[in-house]
Amino acid sequence: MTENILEVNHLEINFHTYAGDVKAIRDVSFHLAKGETLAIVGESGSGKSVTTKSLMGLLANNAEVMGGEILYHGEDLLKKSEKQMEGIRGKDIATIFQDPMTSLDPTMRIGRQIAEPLMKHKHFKKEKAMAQALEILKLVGITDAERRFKDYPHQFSGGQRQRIVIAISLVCYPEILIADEPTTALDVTIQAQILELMKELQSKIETSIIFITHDLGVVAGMADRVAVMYAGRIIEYGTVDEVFYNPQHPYTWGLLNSMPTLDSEHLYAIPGTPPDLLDPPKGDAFAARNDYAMKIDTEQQPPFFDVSPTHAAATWLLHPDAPKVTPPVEIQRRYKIFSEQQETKIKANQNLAEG
Amino acid sequence: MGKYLVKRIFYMLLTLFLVATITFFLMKLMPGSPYANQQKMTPEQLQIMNEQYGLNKPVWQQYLIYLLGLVKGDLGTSFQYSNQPVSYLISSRIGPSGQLGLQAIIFGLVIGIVIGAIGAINKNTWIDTSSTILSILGISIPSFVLAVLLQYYVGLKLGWLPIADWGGFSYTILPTIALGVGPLAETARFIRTEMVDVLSSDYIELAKAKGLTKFGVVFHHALRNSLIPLVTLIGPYTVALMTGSMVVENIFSIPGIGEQFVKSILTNDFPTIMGVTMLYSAGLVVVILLTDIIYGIIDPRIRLTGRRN
Amino acid sequence: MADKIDLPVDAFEPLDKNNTIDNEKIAAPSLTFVQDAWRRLKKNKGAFISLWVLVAIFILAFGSPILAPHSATEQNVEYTNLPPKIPGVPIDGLNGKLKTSSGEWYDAYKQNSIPKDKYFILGTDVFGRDLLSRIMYGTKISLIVALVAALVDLGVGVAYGILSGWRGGHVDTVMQRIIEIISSVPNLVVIVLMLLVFKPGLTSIILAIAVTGWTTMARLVRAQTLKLKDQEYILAARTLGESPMKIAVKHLLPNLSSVIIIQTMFTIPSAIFFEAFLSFIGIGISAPQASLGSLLNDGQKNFQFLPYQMWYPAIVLCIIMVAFNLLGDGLRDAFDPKTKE
Amino acid sequence: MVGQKKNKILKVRHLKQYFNVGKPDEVKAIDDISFDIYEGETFGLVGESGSGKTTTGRSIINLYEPTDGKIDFDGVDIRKIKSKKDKLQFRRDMQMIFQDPYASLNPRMKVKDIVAEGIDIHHLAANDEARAKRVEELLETVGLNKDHSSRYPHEFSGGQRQRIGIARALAVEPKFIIADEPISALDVSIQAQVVNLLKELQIKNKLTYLFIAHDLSMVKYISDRIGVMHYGKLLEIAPANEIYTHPLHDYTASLISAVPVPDPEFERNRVQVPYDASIEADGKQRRMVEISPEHFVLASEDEIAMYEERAAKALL
Amino acid sequence: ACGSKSSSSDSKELADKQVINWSETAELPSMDLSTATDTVSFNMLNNTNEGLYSIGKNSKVSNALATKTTISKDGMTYTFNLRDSKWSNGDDVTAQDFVYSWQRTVNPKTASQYGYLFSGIKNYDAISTGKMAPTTLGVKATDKHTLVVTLDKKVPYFKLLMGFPSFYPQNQKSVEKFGSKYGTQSKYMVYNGPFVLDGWTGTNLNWKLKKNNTYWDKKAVKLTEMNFQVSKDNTTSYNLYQSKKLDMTNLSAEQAKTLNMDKDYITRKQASTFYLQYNQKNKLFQNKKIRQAISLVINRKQFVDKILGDGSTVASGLVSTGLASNPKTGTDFAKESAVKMAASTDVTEAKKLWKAGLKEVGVSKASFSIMSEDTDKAKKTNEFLQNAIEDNLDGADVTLINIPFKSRLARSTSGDFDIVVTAWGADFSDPISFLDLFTSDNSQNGGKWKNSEYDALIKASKTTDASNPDKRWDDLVKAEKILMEDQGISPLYQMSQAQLLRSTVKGVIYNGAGVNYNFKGAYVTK
Ligand SMILES: Nc1ncnc2c1ncn2[C@@H]1O[C@H](COP(=O)(O)OP(=O)(O)OP(=O)(O)O)[C@@H](O)[C@H]1O
Ligand SMILES: Nc1ncnc2c1ncn2[C@@H]1O[C@H](COP(=O)(O)OP(=O)(O)OP(=O)(O)O)[C@@H](O)[C@H]1O
Ligand SMILES: [Mg+2]
Ligand SMILES: [Mg+2]
Repeated sequence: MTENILEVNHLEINFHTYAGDVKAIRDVSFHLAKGETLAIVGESGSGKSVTTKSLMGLLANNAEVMGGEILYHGEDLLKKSEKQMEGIRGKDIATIFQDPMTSLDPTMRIGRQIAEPLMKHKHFKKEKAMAQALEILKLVGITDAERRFKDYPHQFSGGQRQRIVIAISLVCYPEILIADEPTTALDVTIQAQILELMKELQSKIETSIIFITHDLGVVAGMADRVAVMYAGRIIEYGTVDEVFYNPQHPYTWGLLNSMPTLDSEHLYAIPGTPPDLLDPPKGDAFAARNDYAMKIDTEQQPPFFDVSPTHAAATWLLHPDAPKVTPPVEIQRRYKIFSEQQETKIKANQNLAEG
Repeated sequence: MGKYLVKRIFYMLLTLFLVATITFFLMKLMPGSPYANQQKMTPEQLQIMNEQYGLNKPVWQQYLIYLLGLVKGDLGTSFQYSNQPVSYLISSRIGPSGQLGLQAIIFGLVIGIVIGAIGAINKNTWIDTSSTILSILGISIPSFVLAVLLQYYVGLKLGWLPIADWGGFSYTILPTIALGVGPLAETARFIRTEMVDVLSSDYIELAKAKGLTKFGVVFHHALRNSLIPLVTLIGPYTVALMTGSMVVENIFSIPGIGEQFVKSILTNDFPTIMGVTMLYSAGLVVVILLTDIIYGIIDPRIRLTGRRN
Repeated sequence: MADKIDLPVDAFEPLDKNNTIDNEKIAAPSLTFVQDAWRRLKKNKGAFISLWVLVAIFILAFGSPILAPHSATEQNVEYTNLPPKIPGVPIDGLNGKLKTSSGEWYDAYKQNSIPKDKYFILGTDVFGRDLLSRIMYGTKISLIVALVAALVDLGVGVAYGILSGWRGGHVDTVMQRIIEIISSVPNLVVIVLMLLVFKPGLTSIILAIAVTGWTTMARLVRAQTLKLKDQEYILAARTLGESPMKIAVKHLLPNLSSVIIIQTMFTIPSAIFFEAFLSFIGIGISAPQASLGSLLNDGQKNFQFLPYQMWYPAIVLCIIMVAFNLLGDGLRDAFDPKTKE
Repeated sequence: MVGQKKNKILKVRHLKQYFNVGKPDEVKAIDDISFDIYEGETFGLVGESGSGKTTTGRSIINLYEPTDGKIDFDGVDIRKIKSKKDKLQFRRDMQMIFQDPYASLNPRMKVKDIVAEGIDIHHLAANDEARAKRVEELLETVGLNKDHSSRYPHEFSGGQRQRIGIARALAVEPKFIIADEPISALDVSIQAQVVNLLKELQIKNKLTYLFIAHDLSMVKYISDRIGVMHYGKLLEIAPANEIYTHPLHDYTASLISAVPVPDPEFERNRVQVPYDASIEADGKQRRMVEISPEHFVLASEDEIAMYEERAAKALL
Repeated sequence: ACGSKSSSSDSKELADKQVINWSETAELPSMDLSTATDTVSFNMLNNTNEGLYSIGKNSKVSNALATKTTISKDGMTYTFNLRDSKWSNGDDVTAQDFVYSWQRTVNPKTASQYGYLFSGIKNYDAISTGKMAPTTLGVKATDKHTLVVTLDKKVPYFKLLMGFPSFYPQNQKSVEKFGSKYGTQSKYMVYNGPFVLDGWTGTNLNWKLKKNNTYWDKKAVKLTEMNFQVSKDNTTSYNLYQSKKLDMTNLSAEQAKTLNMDKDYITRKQASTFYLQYNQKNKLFQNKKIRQAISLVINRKQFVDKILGDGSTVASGLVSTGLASNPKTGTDFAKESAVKMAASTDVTEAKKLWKAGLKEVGVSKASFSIMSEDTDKAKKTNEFLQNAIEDNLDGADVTLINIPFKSRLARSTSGDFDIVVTAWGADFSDPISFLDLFTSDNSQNGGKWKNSEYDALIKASKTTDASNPDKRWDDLVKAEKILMEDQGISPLYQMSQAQLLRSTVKGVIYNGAGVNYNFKGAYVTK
């Protein structure tokens, strides 16, 4: 693989609240390579946003980084001053937020909002910044961009607004784009357009994307690699094919299984609710909801077991001593696809070798 | 827009008419005559006076006469100042009150916004706490106490500024402060609350994510959005301040309208009471309309026709 | 790497499903809404201290008949205008000494040949009444004015606001116009009329404040009601067939409570203030009763000669104001479910 | 499932719901829609945000006064229900589950009082004990336990709250439930819980659902028939499978093509069908036409042939 | 008698700048002498205009525009010879100006509030009720310099009245020229007095008196300018005084108490008496013993010294001291008419009377209210009275009512009170301006105290004894004694205004009754 422009190692973040410390991020590590899209999935409250906010250095006041490092081109972002971070934000690392309806300043013309990062980071004169902003606005597919350049956010539809937000984030051609549920608030049709647009722009601008969502369908379409989060931890990661066709963690199984398919008569539902991060459970946080839970799950946190060089999952089921379990039907179906894929790949390799 | 304005103006006039009516009849409840020397006049003389001033007519007739005058822009003559038309009394007195009120509101707004913003930015730190306490103290000291203290210490003891009287700008400073501390404190508190909200909104997060400095974020994004709700508050406040404060005018010997108004109430000077009330109400309804219009201008989300909540 | 870990033999026994932790269980203790708010309030030091300060002030004020060192109304012309004297405190200003206009301190107690063992902690007023007792008494009156005014204000303002917001449409328009008109009539006019038509005194002042004071509350409650009435839980109640009256009581009121409480917290000091203003123009509380406002007004006139007569009521008023405001702020945060910290 | 003889529990005819009529900001939230719902079925209503789904639901349950049109429930025009008793009965028969699990529960009420509100209104419990017991039963039905009854809504997760909302609706033993996007605010892993619960309840309590959603995959899973809304109009109504496999209207096709599928292979090959909404505003008269059995499309006279052709092609 | 230090001036060297900065407590509302109502207006009118006489120290009447006065034998016709003098617009001041002025004032259309002072001048009563034309008023200009005034009935204090601004001349040309604006600003006014008014816009708080160069006696005027500054707050004006922005400031009671040792401290005794009026409609107050008991528990000395402390003095009766003196002996009216019992303190006696009184009325407890205005002084008075009564008289329960002046007035006139604390100030230095109050039919007699003998005496003083100063004096003294002996009212105190007056300011003439100040002869020493 190409070089990693971002590496997060053993990140731990707590929030101090009146009820106690919320252990929102518990030992999270991942990396991001140039040009790739890493999707982080997980249910609400699993710590996806906190992780990404920590990359931007924009954690809430009551947050405390308890440990770990965030290496951007080998430099620890956590050690940078506020001033230095200001230079990185919006220029090298940019974000798109979930809700386009609230992400734009309602009282500022959108042209100005797009041009702001240019004026700040590239020290462009206003006219030049505006000209470039207009270019990018056209790029994200706002029709009649010249005329609408001076409009206010409320004059745009949700999809258009999200395009504007994307324009803002891309205007400085950042190396890393963090998209925190960029389409959750949008209709499926518009969502599809936006996702298409992002993919298109990514190939043009060559940014790496961290894509956060809880919609597995979206992940399937966007990601190169996937990390699954649960209760403040990453519990499985791998390439998109590995996670979708060869999932190992029971939580991943549950997620994939609870999506309706064409012919499913009964939907699987993960029982129960996620744990309270004020007092996370001792063992595997998923144990309580896990149909395949074992005694050890309640006592000890599972380490990562490598499945392939790019794929690992933190579940005791992968322990060599663990009993073999039969995953749900849907997962078995996926396994089948995976093995077919592997076969064709091997065949292709063989062909290659032979040819 | 045109239709809307017409409708609004109609409502304004209706409000003014009702205010005029209510005040008029309320005043008829006030015991005693408006004559300064009533005590020494015989009943016959009082009778003659009432006849002269039309005060012995049936109330509804007096009311119609008053309305007619009002339509013609005639507010009658003051009883405190014989022969002085109320319109003259008001116009000659409103200047200082208006100036002071305006200065006070500007002073209050500017400082209040700064203090409030500083508090919000440093939420839940000692800076926030001290700015809160400062602003609460501001609304906790009655203006007459503050005025007396300012006059004594700054005016007399330190001799920095005139003690009282109405002259150049230097004469306005102490009364402005005495008058402006209230709005200052309220602005500060209001801005703080509002800005705390705004600062936690997504677009501020996005502005931060653009790499803007703290100052840039606050100045370009947070401030304007926090100010919008203040507009509604400021309108009526300005009217109240500009129509004079008896306390401050008394203490600093300012020829303003507020003090006249209180006096007119206490001396049954009906035309002046009515005049000032109408001035105040007119100011208020106009300002409410203006704030609605301004609101639409500074907040692009609100069209004139739209309602705000 | 993981393989090296030593694990107990039975580690991989499947968990008995019946033994698993009840995953729908809520760990936190069951707190009522009020308890939760109380907990948050306690975290806010300023508000919490203010609460206790207010409790103390209430006790002192309403207990003044018992707790006050002297009678608040009994005159003693021998003891007029004595400065504060606290035995054993040798600070000028607290030891019975007064400053002349030329700046020298003299012993006012000695000059008036007051018996050695007679002293007044906060001094006396022009009738020789103990200022401390007067302040306690005045605080009580001010608080009564404020509380009763706030209560009336609550009753009218809340009901009016709910009705206006709930009914909406023309009813709302008309009701809002009425509010506009009421606030367009300078309230001094109304108040003077009240004082003239009714018997002057506490009742009139309270009434007068109540007549004009409720509009803010009504506005706030209306705005909030407008917001709430489209909330889905209100719609749910409607789909269940709940009557509007019940909806108001069961759904609107509890959810308006924070707005109401907070506004009340701000109504109280403004009522106290307004009474003080009335005292300033001479139509406040009637003698020999005192309120903080009237004490302050008396003291203000004497400020250059007998500064203590202004400072002490002013300090008490400030403390009450600051406390109510801080508590109001604190309550706002405590009642806002969004506040997590 | 769809049978001809089935009883139409709800008939909506030419329903119009405009807001701010006569004002500059007039909104035609629903503009002349007609459809039927059969007893015991689940009718899915999909469409993009703002297309008028919620408004339809609320008009049916009589939260709004319709601008025009007729709504028959159980053979009675709901606008003609006058007597207090009948009104109450209507309120029992038809219930609603709301979209936002956070906004639909009164934050200041305990769960047991929320659930029991309907019981109290309709006097369905003889005494406090019976009431408590009924609440416990209901909570159990939706998979919560009785400890939860003395808690406040903010202590629950979204899925749990949604289940409380369902319990509240069930408390009055309705026949017909309008579920207004009951799952779109929920997490994926929780959505399934709620959907399953709704399905179970339908069988157990013989319920009819109007199920509103914008997530086509979930709608398809739960619904028997589906209606597609756009800009306040119903564009297409068909059995769930049919609409999924053979959409007739371009909008429906576009909508379906946009649904993301958790399958990377599929996603890699996905082509989105574009849709040009301007044809809806071409001013042509359109009505619901039954192109194939049970499959209706909003079509103008000249479009019918085209749709019939499409339907025929699909059959092949 | 005024106790003013300024009057006991020893002629020092004049200062270079003859300017005084004077403090006023209220605006100047009008310079139209026909409609003016307040002291500020009258003070300004008195110093910018002149009538037949001027009132000097101790209300001494001296010729001003009049050079000679002839009174007919029956005392009903006055003929005045006028001197040559000019208006500030250059016109001559003529007898016709008086005629015009007086007719204008008594014309009901003018709505003068001081018109009643003309009562006694021929036809006034009929004119004021519109039954006769103003031109029929008993005043004529027989030539440019001769003014003849005819009376209906004798007016013993007629000369004093002629020193009051209401009887000054007005320049018809100007009045008509300025129309409704006449007297509303300094520029809409003409003057014939020692000063002219300058810089008054009608509603402002600063104005000046400037020496009038067309004044006939301008030699006697030493001041070039006098600045007036309205400050309604005594603290403010005291601060201004301290910073030398003012040469005079009125003191509040508290200020007075602290500053009474100051070398600039003076008190201005006013012809104004505060007294308790009892409502005779109340059974309780029909009883003389009760009235007496109440009066006897009031320690007036303590009150004026300790509570008021502004130089106010104990009032021994209704008529204020220094107002009039016995034409023969020169004894002050107040002293001569004093009834000791009526204004002294004797708690034991009071208790006795109270008990007896209650018994006579047939009650054991008495609750009643004391009504007064809402000023500081009034409130203090009330508080003091309440304390004195409740402390000393068993079973007395006093409630206090403090209401704005206008309401108090309305209620006292309509008799809606138990006890009211009232003040009365004299317009001119004659006891009758007080004693008239308690005739049975006087509208101010809201308490309805009645005494036929009293009525008869007052009537006699106006009719049969009008031209006999001694007899008239006796009538009035007797009347007051009757009132006091019956405790028809209980006098409290005579008001004084404490002031600080810069010691360099001399020659300001002050009178407690009528117009207070005359600045004509004022000057500033070094
Ligand atoms: N400012 C804060 N104070 C306290 N707790 C916080 C704060 N911000 C986040 N948390 C907690 O941290 C945890 C992770 O939150 P995060 O926002 O990262 O979740 P998420 O995975 O992004 O969920 P969602 O899909 O809802 O956006 C949650 O339990 C949340 O309650
Ligand atoms: N009370 C109302 N007043 C004015 N306009 C309204 C009102 N309620 C709904 N609308 C408008 O009617 C249209 C349809 O709204 P509706 O809520 O029915 O859409 P929806 O399909 O449920 O959308 P979503 O998926 O966002 O819930 C929208 O444009 C909306 O703004
Ligand atoms: Mg998130
Ligand atoms: Mg909806």
